[in-house]
Amino acid sequence: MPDDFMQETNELNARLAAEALVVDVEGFEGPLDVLLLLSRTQKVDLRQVSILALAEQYLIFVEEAKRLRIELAADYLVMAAWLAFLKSRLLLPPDPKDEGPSGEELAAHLAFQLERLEAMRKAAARLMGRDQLGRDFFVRGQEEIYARKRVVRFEANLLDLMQAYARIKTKDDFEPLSLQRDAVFTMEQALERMKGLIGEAIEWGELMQFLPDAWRHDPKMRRSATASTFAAALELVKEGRMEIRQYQSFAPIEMRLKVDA
Amino acid sequence: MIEEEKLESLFEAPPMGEQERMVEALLFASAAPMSLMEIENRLPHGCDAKEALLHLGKRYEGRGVALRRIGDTWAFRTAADLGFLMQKEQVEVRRLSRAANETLAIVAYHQPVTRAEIEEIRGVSVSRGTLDMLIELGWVKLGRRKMTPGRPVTFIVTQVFLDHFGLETPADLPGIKELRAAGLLDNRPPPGALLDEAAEAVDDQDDMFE
Amino acid sequence: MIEEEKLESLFEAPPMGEQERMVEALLFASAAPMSLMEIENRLPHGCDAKEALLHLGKRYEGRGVALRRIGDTWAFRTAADLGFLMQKEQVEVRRLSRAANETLAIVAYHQPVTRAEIEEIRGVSVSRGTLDMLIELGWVKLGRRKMTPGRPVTFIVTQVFLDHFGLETPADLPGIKELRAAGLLDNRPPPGALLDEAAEAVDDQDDMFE
Repeated sequence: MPDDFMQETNELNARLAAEALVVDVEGFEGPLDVLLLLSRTQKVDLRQVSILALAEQYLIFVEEAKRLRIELAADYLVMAAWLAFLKSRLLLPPDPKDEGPSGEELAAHLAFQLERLEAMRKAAARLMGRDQLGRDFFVRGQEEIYARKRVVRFEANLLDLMQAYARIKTKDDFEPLSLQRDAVFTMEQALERMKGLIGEAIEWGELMQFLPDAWRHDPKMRRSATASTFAAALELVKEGRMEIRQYQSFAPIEMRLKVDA
Repeated sequence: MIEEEKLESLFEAPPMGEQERMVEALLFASAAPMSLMEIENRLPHGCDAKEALLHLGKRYEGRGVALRRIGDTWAFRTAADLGFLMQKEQVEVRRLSRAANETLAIVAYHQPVTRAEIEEIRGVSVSRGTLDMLIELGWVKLGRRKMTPGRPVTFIVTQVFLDHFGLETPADLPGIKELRAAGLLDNRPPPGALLDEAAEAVDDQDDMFE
Repeated sequence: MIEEEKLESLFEAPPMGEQERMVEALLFASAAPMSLMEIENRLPHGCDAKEALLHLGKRYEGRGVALRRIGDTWAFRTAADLGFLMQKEQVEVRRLSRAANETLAIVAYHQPVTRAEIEEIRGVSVSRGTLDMLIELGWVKLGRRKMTPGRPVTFIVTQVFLDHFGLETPADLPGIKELRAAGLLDNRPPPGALLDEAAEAVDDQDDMFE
């Protein structure tokens, strides 16, 4: 069966390619680079490359990398998801209700991208293969301009300008850190206040009763005063001057003067 | 206006042979390429530097030193086939990374090109240092903004780039005609990208000014 | 001795025309005059540098450039009668100071802008010299008076400025975010920059030049 045979060789090629790639995933410049290399295993003109086969090879490559627990950048996984989608579009008959681009259009664009990247690689190589100044041809070794008159010319480029402007602009973003202090009831204040109050707290009283009147209304101020009053109470308990209790989670916290001592 | 013309005729321009000598001396003495305007500013009044350059170029054809046109500028450079004699003058040409090579080629062949276009062609994001380094080498510079939504900045190659690779103009880049004919220099958006782009354009608009 | 001669004849020396080209290129690119020996050492085996120099000297007779013998060495020099062309104005390129760059940037981005507005944006008073100098350079000029109390004068950038920076309109100036995204700007001010600036503000008055 020639078909089976084709399939087998394809699979073999894909396996070989995948193995070759997985060894050295670091060396690749992104998923397009991998696809370009995989497409070479098809040994055809890039214009006739089978995108379906390519998608399969790529998915195998990603699976293989996962199996070997090789860390793949997100780009590779995005491409894998996209190729899986493309594959399903290419395999399924086109849905007339579907408005998006057809599988063929998407495949043609990917083929174009690969061909363009390949073309740019070759162009870069040809460029670097050209004669270069300072290596193959040379400038005048001894310049002969005799200076007579000095003229000052001011030089500034766009980058200087931009950097100057950015400097001014970023200055605004970096104001020195300062805290908004007016809504903070400090622990020191709370302790001071509690020490004055505990003498009269012979009965159990709720934490909220100990807050200063002015700090009970605005939610921000109340939060701050509650926290610092509670912390001050703990401090006094530690010193053995107060008792504190709570029957269950979120139940009111109560405290009173420690009587015995 | 008439006054000016009278003034000119008072100082007759030197004969063309003499003008050619002058341009020869000027360009020979300078390592940096000179523009037509720079040359003309140094020549006596009434000289035709363009014509003189034409004669000069012919005279040096096939010599060990050649008159080269680099963009809008001119310079003498040694003939490339004699590079093997110049080990002593050779400066170490920094080998660029593959990413830098590709980015440079893309800027040269697709210019003016935006950063997003470079990334689209390479299929990876352009790392911070790459464009920076090409700009620092003096091979790439900022071009005009693109007249597309968001008016993104573009990158183009410089005269220093042309000089380095012995190119008269970007149109002399190897294989550029074939690439263009094959449609490989087209900016072909991915199918179905129109919607995305419109959305992006709106975002870009915000980025324009801070 | 006889062996040597045989060896030489195996590698035939290039024709004299070629040798002349080689010497021409060598002397052009050399940073210092070269002795006969130095030239011969750089030429392929079997070349006759003396003979080549003779031919070369003849070829350049009467040209804008002459082959000169200086002691035991050889070099190209521009023809003595053309020395007047070489008396070039020596251009000293100076970078704009930070204060000038910042002021220029503000004018470009915020034009038409008053002096008070510049000071408010920079957070530092602008010295007289800075704006004067930018005006003298031809990069900034006076714009219309502002229709606010006191009708203060405004400053705007000029066509010369746009040409120098390769911009078509002031709106072509890249946005800060764009440049940052392109990796062309640092994201953060260098550590201690805030302190430095405070110190600098004091002596900003006369630091027009760097």
